[in-house]
Amino acid sequence: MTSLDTRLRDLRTRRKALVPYFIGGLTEDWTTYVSASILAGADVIEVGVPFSDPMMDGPVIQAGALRALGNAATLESICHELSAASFEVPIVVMTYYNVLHHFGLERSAELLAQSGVAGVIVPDLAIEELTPWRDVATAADVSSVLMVAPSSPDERVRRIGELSQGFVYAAARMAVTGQAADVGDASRVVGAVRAACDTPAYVGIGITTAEHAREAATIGDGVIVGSALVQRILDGASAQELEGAISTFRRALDQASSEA
Amino acid sequence: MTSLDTRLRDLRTRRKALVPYFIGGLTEDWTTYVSASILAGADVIEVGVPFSDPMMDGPVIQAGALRALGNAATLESICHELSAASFEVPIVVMTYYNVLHHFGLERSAELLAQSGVAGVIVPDLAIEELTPWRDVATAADVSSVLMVAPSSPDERVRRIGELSQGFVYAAARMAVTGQAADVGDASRVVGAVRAACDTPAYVGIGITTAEHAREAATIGDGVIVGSALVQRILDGASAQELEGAISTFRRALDQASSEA
Amino acid sequence: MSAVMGPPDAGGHFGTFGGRFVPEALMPACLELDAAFRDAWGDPDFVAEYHRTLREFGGRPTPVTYLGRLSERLGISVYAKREDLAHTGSHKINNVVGQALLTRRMGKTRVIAETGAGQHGVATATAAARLGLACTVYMGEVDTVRQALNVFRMELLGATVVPVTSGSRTLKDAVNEALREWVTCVADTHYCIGSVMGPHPFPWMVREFQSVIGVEAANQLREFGVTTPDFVVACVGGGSNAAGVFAGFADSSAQLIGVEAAGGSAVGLGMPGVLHGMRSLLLQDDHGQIEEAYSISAGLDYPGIGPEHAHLADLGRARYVAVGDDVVIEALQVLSQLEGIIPALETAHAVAWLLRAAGDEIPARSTVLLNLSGRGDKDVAQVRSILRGES
Amino acid sequence: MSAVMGPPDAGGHFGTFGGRFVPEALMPACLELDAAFRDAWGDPDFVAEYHRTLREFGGRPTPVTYLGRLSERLGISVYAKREDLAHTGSHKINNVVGQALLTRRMGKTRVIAETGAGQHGVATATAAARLGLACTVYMGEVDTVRQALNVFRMELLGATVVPVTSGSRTLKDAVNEALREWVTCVADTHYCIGSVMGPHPFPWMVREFQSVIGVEAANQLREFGVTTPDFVVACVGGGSNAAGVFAGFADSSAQLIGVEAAGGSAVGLGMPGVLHGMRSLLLQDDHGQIEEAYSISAGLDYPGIGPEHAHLADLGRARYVAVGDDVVIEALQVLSQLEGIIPALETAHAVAWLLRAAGDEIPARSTVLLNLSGRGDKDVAQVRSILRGES
Ligand SMILES: Cc1ncc(COP(=O)(O)O)c(C=O)c1O
Ligand SMILES: Cc1ncc(COP(=O)(O)O)c(C=O)c1O
Repeated sequence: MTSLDTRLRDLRTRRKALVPYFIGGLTEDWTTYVSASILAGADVIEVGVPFSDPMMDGPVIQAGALRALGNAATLESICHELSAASFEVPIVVMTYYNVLHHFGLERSAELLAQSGVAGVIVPDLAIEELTPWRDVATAADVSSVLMVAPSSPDERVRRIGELSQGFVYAAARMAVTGQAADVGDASRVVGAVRAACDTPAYVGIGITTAEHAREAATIGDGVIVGSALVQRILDGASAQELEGAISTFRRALDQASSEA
Repeated sequence: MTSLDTRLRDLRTRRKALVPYFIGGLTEDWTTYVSASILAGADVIEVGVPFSDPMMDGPVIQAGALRALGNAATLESICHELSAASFEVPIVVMTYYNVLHHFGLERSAELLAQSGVAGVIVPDLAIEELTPWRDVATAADVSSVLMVAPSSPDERVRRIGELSQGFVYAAARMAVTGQAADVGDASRVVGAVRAACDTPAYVGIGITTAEHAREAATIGDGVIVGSALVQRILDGASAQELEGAISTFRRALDQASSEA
Repeated sequence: MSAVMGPPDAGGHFGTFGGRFVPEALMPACLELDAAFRDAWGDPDFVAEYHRTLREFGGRPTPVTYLGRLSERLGISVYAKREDLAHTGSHKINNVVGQALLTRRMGKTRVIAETGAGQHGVATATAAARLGLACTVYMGEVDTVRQALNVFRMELLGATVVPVTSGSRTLKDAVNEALREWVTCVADTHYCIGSVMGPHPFPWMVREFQSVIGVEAANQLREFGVTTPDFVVACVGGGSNAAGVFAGFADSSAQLIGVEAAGGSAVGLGMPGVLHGMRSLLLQDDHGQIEEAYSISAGLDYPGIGPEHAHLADLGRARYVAVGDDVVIEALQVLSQLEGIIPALETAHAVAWLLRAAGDEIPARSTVLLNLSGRGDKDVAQVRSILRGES
Repeated sequence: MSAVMGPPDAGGHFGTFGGRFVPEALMPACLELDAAFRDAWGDPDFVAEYHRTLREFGGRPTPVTYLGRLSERLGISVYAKREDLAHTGSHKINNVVGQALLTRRMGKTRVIAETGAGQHGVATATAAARLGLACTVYMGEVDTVRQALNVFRMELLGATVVPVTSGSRTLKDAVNEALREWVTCVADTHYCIGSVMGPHPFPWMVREFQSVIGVEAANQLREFGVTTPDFVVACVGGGSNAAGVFAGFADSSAQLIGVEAAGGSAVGLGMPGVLHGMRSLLLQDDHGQIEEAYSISAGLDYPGIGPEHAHLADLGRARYVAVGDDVVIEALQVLSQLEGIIPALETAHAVAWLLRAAGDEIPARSTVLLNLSGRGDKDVAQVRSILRGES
């Protein structure tokens, strides 16, 4: 059991987890958006460390990553800012494997741990190539959060369930990050995760509106909202406006909890 | 013996033959140039009947032929004009085989004969394909004037000499019609003709100046001047100016005669 | 040796066509070439070197491809002889390799050639580079502008390209100019003519060098279980690819079909005449002046046809049909999309006839050999302009 | 089966390189593909159909040509494996034919592909047309403009070309986009990758499909009396033509030389990293961000190299060298003028190294096999602009 495992199992007993996604370094004051979202009821923060070639991301997050890279955002600079901000909710970093590989796996795990990062999602790291990273990360008490996709057969879901720490990222559809018109295959994917393990299952990929979030929350243990928020920031929303948006998502999730 | 044979053998006893070349239909008054040249001492007139694809002609005569075709010159129109003009010196038509072939060989021979044409030069008709035309032409007393080239081996020269009527066209160089800076291989070619037959040998291809003409006339029995005259007409020379030019050539040839 | 497509008579005649209509200055060269070709073609060493060069350098044998999807669409069985896969992208290489080897054998050190769109010029420059011969290519000035990339290609290969400014400044005039130039340099220079045209021995020699197409194809079809195709179809400009493939089937029961461009249909619209050293069928006006051909495809833009084709038409042994520019582009698209082969515009004429004739002149379930004479890379820019309505 | 270039481990690793670094969503497809390829490649019927298609449609075997005049100039013996004569003009067809047949065998009806200059896109569209598969090609927007004619070529072949507007809008981003799209359509669509790159089984599978080059060449060289060449030289973009030819000689004493573009030299300038599903050598900045490659030749404009090459470099079994844009144009001219073969700009890199190394790194009288990966027709306009100082 990692710290993240413990915290999120505890969270599950209380409410549906709201996980907004931010791109580290997208704006100079990006951590104020994080703080605002925590104020508005975010339970876990996913922080993207930008990579030049974000294979699992759609146009919105691609554009955001490019802007952040233009602002000279790096793994170190983002960790530095996270460290300084010292948020009280768990921080889960999302980045591509080359960023960690290049910095060094052990060095990365240590840096992330020291910066208060509880877990890491590496979308281009499926279980086949996971071990080296998961081993050093686990040693530093940094969780490896893994994805299950609609295409994952039951046997893979079982193995992913065994290996995923903190939560399982249940991809609602066969698509990269972006905005969609429904919750896709969330129900089937979460069902498979539930059948395979007891780890909390959070629904992500394409969750755009509060209504989707509510529906996804009736299915899973939490909801990840990415592009819909990044788009707002790219469009110039203030931290206060973002806080309002998060509050809306919060209410939708709480409604789902009360329905359950 | 054709009429042309007789006339030119007779001419040989008197002087070097001057053969200016004119393009039929080049200007509306082209026959006045012919008349002027006869006044100035031309012995034989070569009249080009234009063809779209004059393979044996250089740029000057090509340009002239194109202009004549633009003036709607045809075998018939040119014959008609020759007929009307009824020049006293022998007329030798120069044209490509397709013009005769298209009009019909017998029809062509008859038309030419009726128009007072004494001979025809068909530069793309070597001895190998000559017979059908030579037979019908001879029947109409139209001579077939053949060419000998610097590349012709002795055995060919012998056969050409046997077949050529009126005169043998001794090509001074391996080239198409045009203007050149010397008399080229005239001496060798005429020598070969003389060794092969008793037909008069006229030197042509590239004879540009009176001085060349004089030199060529010391070698052969006559001189053919084409591009140098056509160029003058294309440049807008009057019939009178042309008469002057021909006179110069005439004097050069007479000088050669007196030297011989 | 084929009985129907045997050698011409000693004077180079195929029936009443062919012959040698050239200035005396060129006759010795034509005679020398005739003797040299006869000698070489009877010399197993030369023949072996010709085949070896085509194999090791030219990419022969080219395959025969069964065009399954086109066949299904048309209700007939279509096999394609893939000259598009030969080096430089068409059958032209077969001929120039033969002539370049012969040039060397004759002790000459230079070749000249005419070219229209540039395909034969590129092929000649290629063979010349390979054999270390100097090379000059005559090309109508109009064509040097239209086909500027092919001019550059020839220059890359070390050839000199001379723009021809006489006459209509296109292919026909390039031939005239090459002949005129040949007169001046015939001692050390061979004129490498690009199709089954010109004075004897060219039409015969070029056909012999191209007959490798038909001979190969006949053997290859047998591997597909086809003893004799019902039809053999080829496009016809001068007629070299058609002559080459016909040669393999002239003595069989196959119907031989040559497809001309409607605007350059020497058989359909021409009359007997004499041009470029040969007696053949030619487009000409009432006075025997040669008319310009017009076709969307530069390689078919020739007002004549090889004399042996005129003879085969006379005999009724081959049939010549014509298709218009309008259906050619569509045929190019159909072959590209169904079979993954973008044909040359020239070749697309043969395809267009197939599309029109299948189920009609070509009875259902017939077996057809299509000579895929060249690839369309050279034509892609033009086709794009046309489809966009830019030209 | 080669010992040095054998199959990777079960996870697709060549030493420390290779592997499968893809989103979970794609893992099942990669596993399915691995199983399908293993099954197919062990099935004599599939292998026979692959070879038959390459023979009857793709123009194989391509010849080996002895480059006599170049050899004389350089004082070494150079043989060229003529992939320029394969259908669509390069070795790319070998791979796409294999993958297209595999697509059909897997019951999928559509392929997607990335392309840079358009060569792989054209090849994929070609194989798809031939087999009746739907085809979508992703191409950086910048490249769609630079290579507009290849876009049209793909469209002629019935493919849809999607301009990619993300990132640097070139090849690297086209791969990203193809992978992103593959996630959405993996059930009925195969991603037909264009080189020995990407997640396992692609690098292995593509090498296997390309190894026909080396296997053929080894046999053909023996016909020239060459048992083992001293050097085997190929240009390297992703590395598929090099892997294909190396596969025929990996267990011999031949020195294997991969020639990269100086501005895209993943071995010379890169570091280990993970991109496009594989661990390999990559151009990257101090923070692991991938850097753009730059080369005169679009086909070498890739910041990585296939993982097996990284491994061969590690082992010291192959050596990777780089040549700059400046000498590439000259090499293209030399080969054109001496041998009558205009090579692709990619291929000209390998030629440029020969010109530099002959008599030095390549001792006099050595025997060299040059993989002539493609023809230069696609590059002629660019070369002309460069030589005229226009770009
Ligand atoms: C591909 C192709 N096919 C056909 C032709 C026409 O020539 P021929 O009729 O001599 O085969 C050409 C001429 O350029 C050509 O390039
Ligand atoms: C002719 C040619 N050679 C080489 C390459 C480079 O690819 P690879 O390294 O995979 O052979 C390309 C790519 O487009 C190509 O077109």
